[in-house]
Formats: sequence, C-alpha cells, structure tokens
Amino acid sequence: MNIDLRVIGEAFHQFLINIGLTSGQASLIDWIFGALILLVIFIVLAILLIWFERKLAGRVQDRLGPNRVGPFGLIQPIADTLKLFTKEDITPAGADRITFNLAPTLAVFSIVMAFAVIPFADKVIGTDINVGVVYLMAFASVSSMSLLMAGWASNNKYALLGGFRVVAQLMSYEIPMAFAMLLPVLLAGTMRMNGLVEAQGQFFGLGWNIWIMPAAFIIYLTTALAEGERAPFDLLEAESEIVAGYNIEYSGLKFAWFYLAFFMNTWVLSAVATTLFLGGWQGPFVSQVPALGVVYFLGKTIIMFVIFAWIRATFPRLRIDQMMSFCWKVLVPMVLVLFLLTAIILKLGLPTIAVWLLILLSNVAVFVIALWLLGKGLEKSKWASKRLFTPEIPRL
Amino acid sequence: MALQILFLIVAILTLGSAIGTVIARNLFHAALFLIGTFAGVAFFYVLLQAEFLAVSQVVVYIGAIATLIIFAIMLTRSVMGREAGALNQWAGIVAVASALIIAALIWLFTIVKFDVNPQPVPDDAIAQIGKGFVSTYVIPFEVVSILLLVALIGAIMLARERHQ
Amino acid sequence: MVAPLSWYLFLGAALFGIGFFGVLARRNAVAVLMGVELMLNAVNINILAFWRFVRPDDPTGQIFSIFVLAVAAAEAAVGLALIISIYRTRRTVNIDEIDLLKH
Amino acid sequence: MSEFTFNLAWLIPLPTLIAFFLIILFTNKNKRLSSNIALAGVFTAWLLSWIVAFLAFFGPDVEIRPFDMSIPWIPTGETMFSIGVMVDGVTALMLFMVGIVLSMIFLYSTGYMSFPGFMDDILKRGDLPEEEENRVEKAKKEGLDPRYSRFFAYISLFATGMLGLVVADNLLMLFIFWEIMGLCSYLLIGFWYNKKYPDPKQITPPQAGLKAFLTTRVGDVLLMAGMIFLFIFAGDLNFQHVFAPETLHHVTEATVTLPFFGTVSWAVVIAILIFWGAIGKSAQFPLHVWLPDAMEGPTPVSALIHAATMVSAGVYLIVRMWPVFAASGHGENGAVTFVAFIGAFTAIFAATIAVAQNDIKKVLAYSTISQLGFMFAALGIGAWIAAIFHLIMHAFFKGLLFLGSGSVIHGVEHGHHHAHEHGHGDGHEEGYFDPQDMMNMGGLLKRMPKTGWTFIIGAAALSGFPLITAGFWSKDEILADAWATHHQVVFWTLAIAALLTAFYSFRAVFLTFFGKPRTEAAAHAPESVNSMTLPLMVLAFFAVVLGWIGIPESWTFLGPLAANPLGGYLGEMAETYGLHHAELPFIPVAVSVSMIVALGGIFLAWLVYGRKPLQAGQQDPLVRWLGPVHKVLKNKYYFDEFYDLIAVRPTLWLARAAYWFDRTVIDFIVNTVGRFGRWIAHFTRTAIDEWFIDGAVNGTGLVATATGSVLRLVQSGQVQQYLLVMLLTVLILIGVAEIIF
Repeated sequence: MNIDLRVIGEAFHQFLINIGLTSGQASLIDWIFGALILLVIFIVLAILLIWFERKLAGRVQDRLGPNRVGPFGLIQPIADTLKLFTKEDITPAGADRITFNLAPTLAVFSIVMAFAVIPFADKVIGTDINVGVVYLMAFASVSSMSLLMAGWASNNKYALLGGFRVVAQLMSYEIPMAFAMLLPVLLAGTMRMNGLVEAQGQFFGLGWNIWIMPAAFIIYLTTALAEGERAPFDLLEAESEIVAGYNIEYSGLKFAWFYLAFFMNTWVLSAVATTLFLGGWQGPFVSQVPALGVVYFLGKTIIMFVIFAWIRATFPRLRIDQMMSFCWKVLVPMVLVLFLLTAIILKLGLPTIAVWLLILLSNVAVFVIALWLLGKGLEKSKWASKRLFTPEIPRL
Repeated sequence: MALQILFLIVAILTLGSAIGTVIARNLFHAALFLIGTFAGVAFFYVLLQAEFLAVSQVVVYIGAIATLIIFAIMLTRSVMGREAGALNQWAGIVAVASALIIAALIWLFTIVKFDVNPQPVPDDAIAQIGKGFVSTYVIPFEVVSILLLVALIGAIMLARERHQ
Repeated sequence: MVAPLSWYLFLGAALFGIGFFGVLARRNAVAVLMGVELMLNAVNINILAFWRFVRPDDPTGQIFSIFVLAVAAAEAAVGLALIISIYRTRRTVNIDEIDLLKH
Repeated sequence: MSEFTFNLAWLIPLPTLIAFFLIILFTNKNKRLSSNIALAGVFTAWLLSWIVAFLAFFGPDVEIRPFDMSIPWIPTGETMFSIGVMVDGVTALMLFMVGIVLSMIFLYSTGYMSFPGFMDDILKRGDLPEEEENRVEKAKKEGLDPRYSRFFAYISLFATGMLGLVVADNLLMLFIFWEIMGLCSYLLIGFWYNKKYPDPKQITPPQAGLKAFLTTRVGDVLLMAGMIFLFIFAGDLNFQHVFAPETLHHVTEATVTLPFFGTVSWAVVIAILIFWGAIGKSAQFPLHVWLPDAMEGPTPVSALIHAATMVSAGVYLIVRMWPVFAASGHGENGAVTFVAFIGAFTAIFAATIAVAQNDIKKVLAYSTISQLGFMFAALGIGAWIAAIFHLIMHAFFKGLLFLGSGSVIHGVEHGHHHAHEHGHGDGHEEGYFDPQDMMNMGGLLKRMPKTGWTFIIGAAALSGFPLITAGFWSKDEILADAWATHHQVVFWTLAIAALLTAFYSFRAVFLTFFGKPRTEAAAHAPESVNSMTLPLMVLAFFAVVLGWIGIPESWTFLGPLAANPLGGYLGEMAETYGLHHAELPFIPVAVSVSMIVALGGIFLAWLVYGRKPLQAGQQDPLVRWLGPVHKVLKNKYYFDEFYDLIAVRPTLWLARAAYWFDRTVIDFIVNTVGRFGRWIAHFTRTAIDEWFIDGAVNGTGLVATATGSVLRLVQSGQVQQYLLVMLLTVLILIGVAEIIF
C-alpha cells in the first residue's frame, strides 16, 4: 500500500500528454482540474458540515435537530440549498449594484484561496509556497474586506453597522491570531505549511505544538472563533442588536454564498489549527502508508470542527466592548509576552527537549498569570458587579 | 510567452483600476479600485519572485490601509453620498502634466542602461530579509518601529472625540 | 524571468503618474491620500524590479521596500486621522476648502 | 548554553536605567514603591551580570577570545562609531564584583535613607517654602528622607553608568558611561543640598559636589584629549581593534617632539593623557582633593561611588587600556613609570593623612585613595593581575567598611536623639553634635555587635591580616611582584604604606568599638535594621573568602590546595595581550615583610589605643607625640589651601579685575557712545526721518499693498496648486535637460 498520492496526479498528467497536449497545456488542465476537485469536495463537505453542526447543536441543546428530510435529516441541507436556489434574487433599491454582487463572490473566493496551502497529506497540497502562514493571513484580510463591501453596498444602516463591526472585530483579532500562528513558525523555523507539519513529527505525537505551546493553541482557538464570526464572537450578525449585520439585504443564492463562506471558513480555521498545532497529517504508520495522512488530517480537522460547533452551541454572545477589550487588553499582551519568551528560549541554544519544556513552562506561566490578572481586573471592573444587570437610567 | 500575455493583461487591469481610483466620482468605488490596484501590484511582486512582499502587500495594503481608507470614507461622508465634482479646476492641466511626467520617466528608462544580473533569487531570500532586519538594518528597523508606534499614538490622539 | 526590466519600470512610471494625477486633481482629501498610496506602490515596484534584476543576491532591495510599506502604513494612519479631525471641526474634507493658511 | 547567552550583556545596564526613568517620571510620589523598583532593577542587573560572569568563568574561553558584538551607531565618513558589548576575563570579574556590591548597597540604602537629623533643624528654622515644608513634614511622619525616591533614581542611574562602563566595547561608550557616573556623583554628593554647618569653613554638600565635579573634569578633559589622539592614530576606539598588534605598532611608531620631554612616541602621550582621566576619577595625587570632601554625601553614596565602584572605574580604565600602556614601553620615557610613581606616592601620601583624621568616613576616604594608589603602583610595575585582584578585593572590603561606618553613624545619630529626648529635655540647644567624629564614639561593639564584628572583619581585610583575609592575599601579591621585578623603591614605599594602613584601620576600630562610650550618644546607639546589617554580613563573607581564589601556587602548603584559579584565568588573558606573565616564586622576604607590616600595624594601634582606651575628653596621644607633624597631617598637607592659593584665588582676582575694568573703562566707552548716538538720533529724527523716510516708507507700503493684492492669487493656501506649480517646474527642467543633452 505504499502509494504516494502524487502518483495519481502524475498519471493524469501523463495521460494528458499522451492524448497529444504539450506539457504546459497539460499542467494548466492539471491545475484547473485539481482546483475543481478541491472546490467540489469542499462545497459538498460544507453542506455535510452544516447538517453535522445543526445536529450537534440540537443534541447539545436537548433538541433533535434536523430529522425530517432523509435518514436522520441528512438531506436537510440539500433541501435548504434548493430552497435558496428558488428564492427571488433581490438587489435593494439604492444599493451599489456592482459592489453588492461582488461581495459574496469575494467572500467565497478568499476562503477557497486559502485551501491552496493546506497540506492534506505529505505532498498532497495545492502549492507549498514558502510564505504559507502569511498567505493565510493575507486572504483572511481579503475576506474581511468582502464583508465590509457587503455592509456598505446594501445601503442599510444595520448592514453598515455590521460592516463597522467587521472591521473592528476582524482586524483587531487578526493581530493576536497572526502572532499565535507565528509561534509554531518560530519553533519550526519555516513558514511552509508542510515544513510546519514535518517539524511536529518527532517523538510519536509528543512533538505536536499543542503539547508544547498549549497557551498559543488556546489563543489561536479564541481568535479563530472571532475570525470565523462564530459564537460567542458572532457580533457581526447579532440578531438582537443589528438584525443580521452585513448580510441583512441578501437573499437567495447570494445569501447562500455567504452561508457557504461562513462554514468553509470554519473548516479552514479547523484545518489550520490541525496543521499548526495538532501535527497535521502526522500519525502512526504514515511513513509507510502516506495515504493514511489524509485520514488523520480529516479526522483531526473534524475534531476541531466539533469543538467549534460545541462552543457555538453552548456559549452566549459577548458584548462588543467586552470583546474588544478582551482582544486588546488580554490576548494581545499575552501573545506578545509569549512571543518574546519563545524567541528568547529558542535563542538560548539548548537541546530540543529542554527547549520544549521551557516553552511549555512559559506557556503555562503566561496563561496562569493572564488568568490571574484577568480575575483581578474583573473584580475591579463593572463587568462583575451587579450594576451590569441594572439598566442605567440617563440623567435628565 | 503565455506569462507575458498574462503580464500585459494584469498590467492593463492594474493601470485601469489605478485610473479608476483617481477619477471615480464615488469615493467608495475609488477605494475599491484602489484595492484592485493593490492586488495587481501584489501580482507583479509574485512575478518578481518577492513572495513575502506580495503577501505583505495584501496584508498591509488591502487588509489594513484600504480598510482604513474605507473607514475614513464612511466616517466623513453619508453612506451613499455622491460627489458634486470629484476633480478640481486644474484637472485638465494636471492630466497633461502627469502624462508628460510618465513620458519623461519612460524616456529616462529607455536611455539609461542598467546592467542586468541574471542570477536566480537565492532559496533563503526570506531568511535573509529576516537576518537583515536584525543585523545590518537593525537601527532603521527600530526607527521604523518607533515611527509606527508614534503614528499609532498620534493617530489616536488626533482622531479622538474631545468631550467637554 | 517573465518580462524584461523595462516593462516593470514602465509600469511603475505609469502608476506613479496616475497617482500624481490623483494627488493633484482630486478634491477629496481621502482621495488625495489614495493617490499618495498609488505613488508609493509605484516606487515599490521599481525598487523590487531593480532588486530582482540587478542585485537578487542582496536582500537590501526587499528590506527597503518593506520599510516603504511600513512608512506608508504610518502615513495612512496619521493622514486619515488628520482628515477625520479636520472633518470634525470644518465639516468638509475637500482640499480646496481647507485653506486656513491663506488667512 | 551557547555564546548567544553573552548577548545578555546588552541587557545588563538596562534594568537600572528603566528603574531610573520609572522613578523619575512616574513613581516619585510613592517612596516605598520607588525603592522597590530600584531594588528590582538592580537585582535583575545582578542576576544578569552573574549569569554572564559565571558563563565567562566556566564557559567558552572568553579570556582568550573576547566576546565582542557591536552594531553601527554613527557613520563618520570613512570610519564608524559603533555601540557594542564585550565580555572578557576582566569584564567578567568586574561584573561579578559590581553586580553584588551594587545590590548590597541598594539594599542597605533602603534602611539607611531614613529621615535625616539635620532636617529637623531645618524644619525648626522654618525658612522653607510652605509646599516644601509640607513635604518634609510628611516625610518625617513616614520616617524616610524627603527625597527618598529621588535618591533611588540617582543611584539607579549611577548603577547604569557603572554597568554600562564595564560591558562597553569601545572607549567612546566607556567615556559616555564614565560621564554619567560623574554626573551622578555630583548629584549624590550634593544630595543633602540644604545641610548647613555651624562652622562656615566646613565644606557643605553642594560645595563638595561642585568640587568633585570640577576636579574630576580636569582629568576628564585630558582623557578626552587622549581619546581623540587615539582615534586619530588608531582609527577606531573599539578595544579589540585598538589592541591589535598592528594598530599598537602604528601608534608606537608615530612620534612627537614636546618641549621639556623631547621626542616621545604617541603611545606615551596617549597613555599619559588617559592616565590623567584615571587620576581624576580615582582621586590620585594631585587630583585627590575631591574624594575626602565627597564624604558629605549620604554614606551609601560614599560606599557606592567612592569606594567600591566609581573610583575603581579609573583603575578599570587603565586595566582595560593596559595594552596601550604596555606598548608605550618601560624605562625613561614610558608612561608606565609615571603610573608607578603616582600610585606609590599616593599610597603613602594618603595613608599618612588617614592616620591623623578623626572623622570615621574621612579615615576611610583617605584609605581608599591610598589603596587605589596600591593598585596603580601594581599596574606601574607590571603586576597587572595583582592590580585586578586587589581591585576586586578592595571593592568588597571597602564597601563593607563604608557601609559599616554608615551603620555606626546612623546608630550614633539615633543614640544622640534618643539620649536628648529622654535625658536633658530639648538637647538641640547645647550645640552641634558630629555623629561622624570617632572621638564621640567608643564601646560600640556591645551596642552594635553585628556592625562591630563585620567592621572588624573589614578592617582586618584592609590591614591585610595574614592568611585568612582577602586583603592579605591581594596586597601580598602586589608586594611580591614589586620584589620580584626589582622595584625596591616601590616595594618599600608600599610596605610602609601597608604598615600605616594597618595602623589607622585598627585605630578606627579601637576608637569606635572598644573602651567605654565617650558620649551619651554612643551609650544609647541602637543596632541598625536588618536591611542594613544583612549586606554587611554578605560583604564580610566575601571579604574573607574571596581572597582564596588568588593564593599563589608557589605558597607552601596553601598553594597547591587552592591552585590560584584567578591567576590562571587572568594569566591566559595577559598572554594574549602580550604581557609576559610568569608564576611568581615563593619569596620569603616579601611574604614576611607583608605579614610583619600588617601585624605590626595592628599591634601599634593596640599599643596606642587598645591597651588604654581613650576616656571622654581625652586628647589623641598622637597629637602629643607627633606635634607639628600631626597638625600638617590633620590639615591634609594644606593641599586645599594650596589649591585655593594657586587656582581659586587667582581666578577670583582675575574676575574682580575684569569686573573693575568692565565698570570703569568699558562702561565709560559705552556710555559715551550711547550719548553720541542719542544726539545723532535726535538730529536725524527731526531733520531727516519725519520728512524723507516716512514718505518713502509710506510709498513703499502702498506699492507693496498693490503688489500683494495681485500676488495673493498665487498664495491660495491650496496644497494642490503649489504641487502643480512644482510639477510644472520639474517638467520644464526635464525639458531643458533634454534640449541641452
């Protein structure tokens, strides 16, 4: 079973050359084909994930979840999709037509672009560019731009407020997220995604970054929740405050695009978490059977996805000021201190095990101190006091 | 050859959206054109094998500067406001002068011969950038860091609402 | 290499000129800033083109363009803050209405 | 641990600097917080310096290949000033010493800087501004010095100066930190700027500060001149570059013809100029006058600046620059002879003065000058390692002695207050009481056992009590080196100085701690708080134990036991500097002389002061025995008066003469010119101005208004229009260029 998954691609390439194409043309077709496969797989996957998350949320909240269409409600998302297809495609009067239509496309585009650098197994990766991690961040910022465009183009004040929140939340949380993603980069000394995975292959899973830098993982998880607009950070579409945020005016297929982008984004964030912290495709016997890597990778990603879904189903939503101060006053200082400590530890020139232990120690210390300071701060702030629950009456 | 055609197409798109940026009546559209230009420029960075710069370009220009500009537009104009007149009274003269500047620069680039070095880019180019920042260019690097900090604080102080 | 050096230089020159037009001819201060950003981008294209074609073995070119990037970010932040500040007091961002120095 | 860890040396001066800024800018109001910040800063610096120091001792061979890392700072045409750090054997030893001594002094200061007695008198006088008075009252309630925070800020900055000086890798950077220390010295000596004495002739703290600042300036200017010459000839100030054989060769080859000295090489000139910097900073003859007066500062300052660190910086400078001195050559024209001469002379000169002083801190001050003389003498005879050894040992035991004396003074002062509050009612009317005068002490060992015993250990170390104390080993090594290199004059001078040293140290011990209390104050003196006695004990421990690292291997029985790690360590380094270092043989003469002078001095002191302790009011027997000589010694050979005569008075006369000239001659001329001017002015106003000029001016004004109304169209206030004009100009220029070329 020692099959390199590349073999399939090469065989296809050879086949194309055999039917009389030049190498360049064959490559082009290769690329298009590969991209299409990825896209289709992930759209289907997203549809499955929607079902999965709804079912899970139902279980968590003591409901049944979708259970009418198909076995276990499995066909429900497809039914929903069909419904969205048939709905009227509205462009509100006064909206900026081009921008309005461009926004959902850009949203999906930016997330699909991120798939290009995700390593599903050894060598099964769209392109292993040497700036992989920064590439991911770049397309995260393009994604926030698309939401801003949607918010502005709708010509609706709730949408605009949603747009403002997009900028505030996504841009703020990008900072701790970038640093949390750069921590494994520091340790591995490369920004290539595959290089990051390979660096975690030592000592049968003990080399996974989640064991070495748990605090970084937790910070990444938190910021990923915010970047993925998921509860408890789903302020962009907080129904009780701004109805549905930036996508209030969208209907039909364009709404479906946003919905799809949302789920695929979660999937990408899980995949990145897997790559950076959970050892990617590393696992037992993967060196003998490379194809197993895909299985491991998908398994770990699904576990991450379950965690995301679980959090979404259980946590209540934060207030916007709480969310912003949590980012700037807790996450950013914490991740900066971590970054500094890790950099110093790596420069000490110690053996690997000692470096890992020191990084682990610094992570735990930073995490504990941050929690302790947070507790102290909460005691003093009004969040913890009873005044939070008594409405403030404006003075006359 | 195919890539050269691609170069030309993207160059036309980039310059087109640059022109869009400077003449669009609606400021928001101008900002979107600006983003298009930035993306085009990032493409040329990729062609120049400066991948790190290309990605930084996207992160910094599209992710930060363009967002900031759109933010400023939203704060200083009503949501869908149309500009009365986007260009000022000297636009005609300026257009001619700018065209002349472009012509002069192109003329300059044609007469000057640069000794092109056909070496490939080293594999560790990105590592070299990182090392450069902490060795040869450490003081400029620190200065830029301080500049950014000062700009951050200054921007906050300038834009802060002053309550009585 | 995909294209000769001169193509990049022409591209940079054109972008620079367009940006200059934006700076000089737009009435809105934010648009003027956009023009400045275009000019800075043009400069960066030139720097990187020279780096790639003349000294690819020396990272100085890339480092320099990163400095330009950082300075551009600082410039945008301060410039936009100034514009917002002016907007608060004068309710306008049109450059030709901002002529306090004249009086 | 890789060599990377040496990069920590960059961080060593930082914590205290941060502490300085934090205290000055933010926490000045909160005294305890400020002192805690300063403590945190200095302890961090201590930790960092010990990490670096111990890594240097046991890790990579920095004594042979110094770790040097610098970054460009100021490009100056062809050369470049850089800032950087260097870690080699000497740096490591200094870091070891400076880190712990500084920390101990900081800790001590938290206890010492309580509300000072003289502030009470100032409050009584009641001439303070109201705000200031409130502040002082508040401080009195807290029981802390009114400017407690300020004090810790200053000593933090001082610590930065010292630590930075030690890790600096070039002379310019060293000089900058050197000057930071000079500034701090000035600020700290004059710290109690409003202290006044009944005797108008006694120097006050601000005057002492000024004196220290101006005197050391003489040395610093010469040092700077030396630096400039070095830069001219060596092309660089980085130590590694300067010490490269070819550079040194170049400096030695270049010669200059001077009046009186004939033709000498530049190396000699540079070395002597640099040595003048050390003379100023280390208070060597003839620039020694500032150090005893610097005792006006708070005692931790005396300990910090004038014993352990700053004055050693002078020695450190010479140690650091030693290759230049060595290159300048021995013999007639060598700078080294000058160093030896100044050192030996100062050693005996200051020791004689110390014998006749009654102020406990003055005794220690002169002893410091004398001990620094020992170090310079050692350097002068080529005993480079012995000088470093003595430098380190001296820092510990002199720091200990100063802190101990501070504790004694503190105790006596408290005893004074105590006695007068409970005894005679209001005691402040009975006149000025000097808590530093040893004649006012006696019998303090029983009252202050911890201070007493540690002080005795320190005094024993200073005297060179044989075999067990650190001072013995370092002094013995200097004497042995002097003997072995056939410097008979130096040897006997230093031996007599050592005898005097032992004598005056134990004179101080017997006068202070033994016998019966001679005043009420001494009888009621309490032991000091733990934060003051703990540093004493730590330093006392080192004052004994540390000497064992330098026991020469040739010593019978003890030698093989300890194997002289210091000598071995520095020996390798000396070889790389091209200093020939041979292990000394065991020299019975030198050893017995050093033992005899130490024990003899102590015995003499016991004979005079210990056998029959002085009673209250009794005169010092030395006064009777030495007669006029004592008077000369007591008055420090009239050096202050001498300088007053040759430097201060002439300056004042010159100033007065200039003042007179100014008032009579210049003023007359000026006034005459002024009167003439007034007459002219009157004439012109009536005859010319009102007719012609006004008409012209108004006419011009009209023209200007008319032109302006046209030109204002250009000055539109619109940036874009200006830019457009600029663009068009550029285009025209390009067009012109195209036509021409």
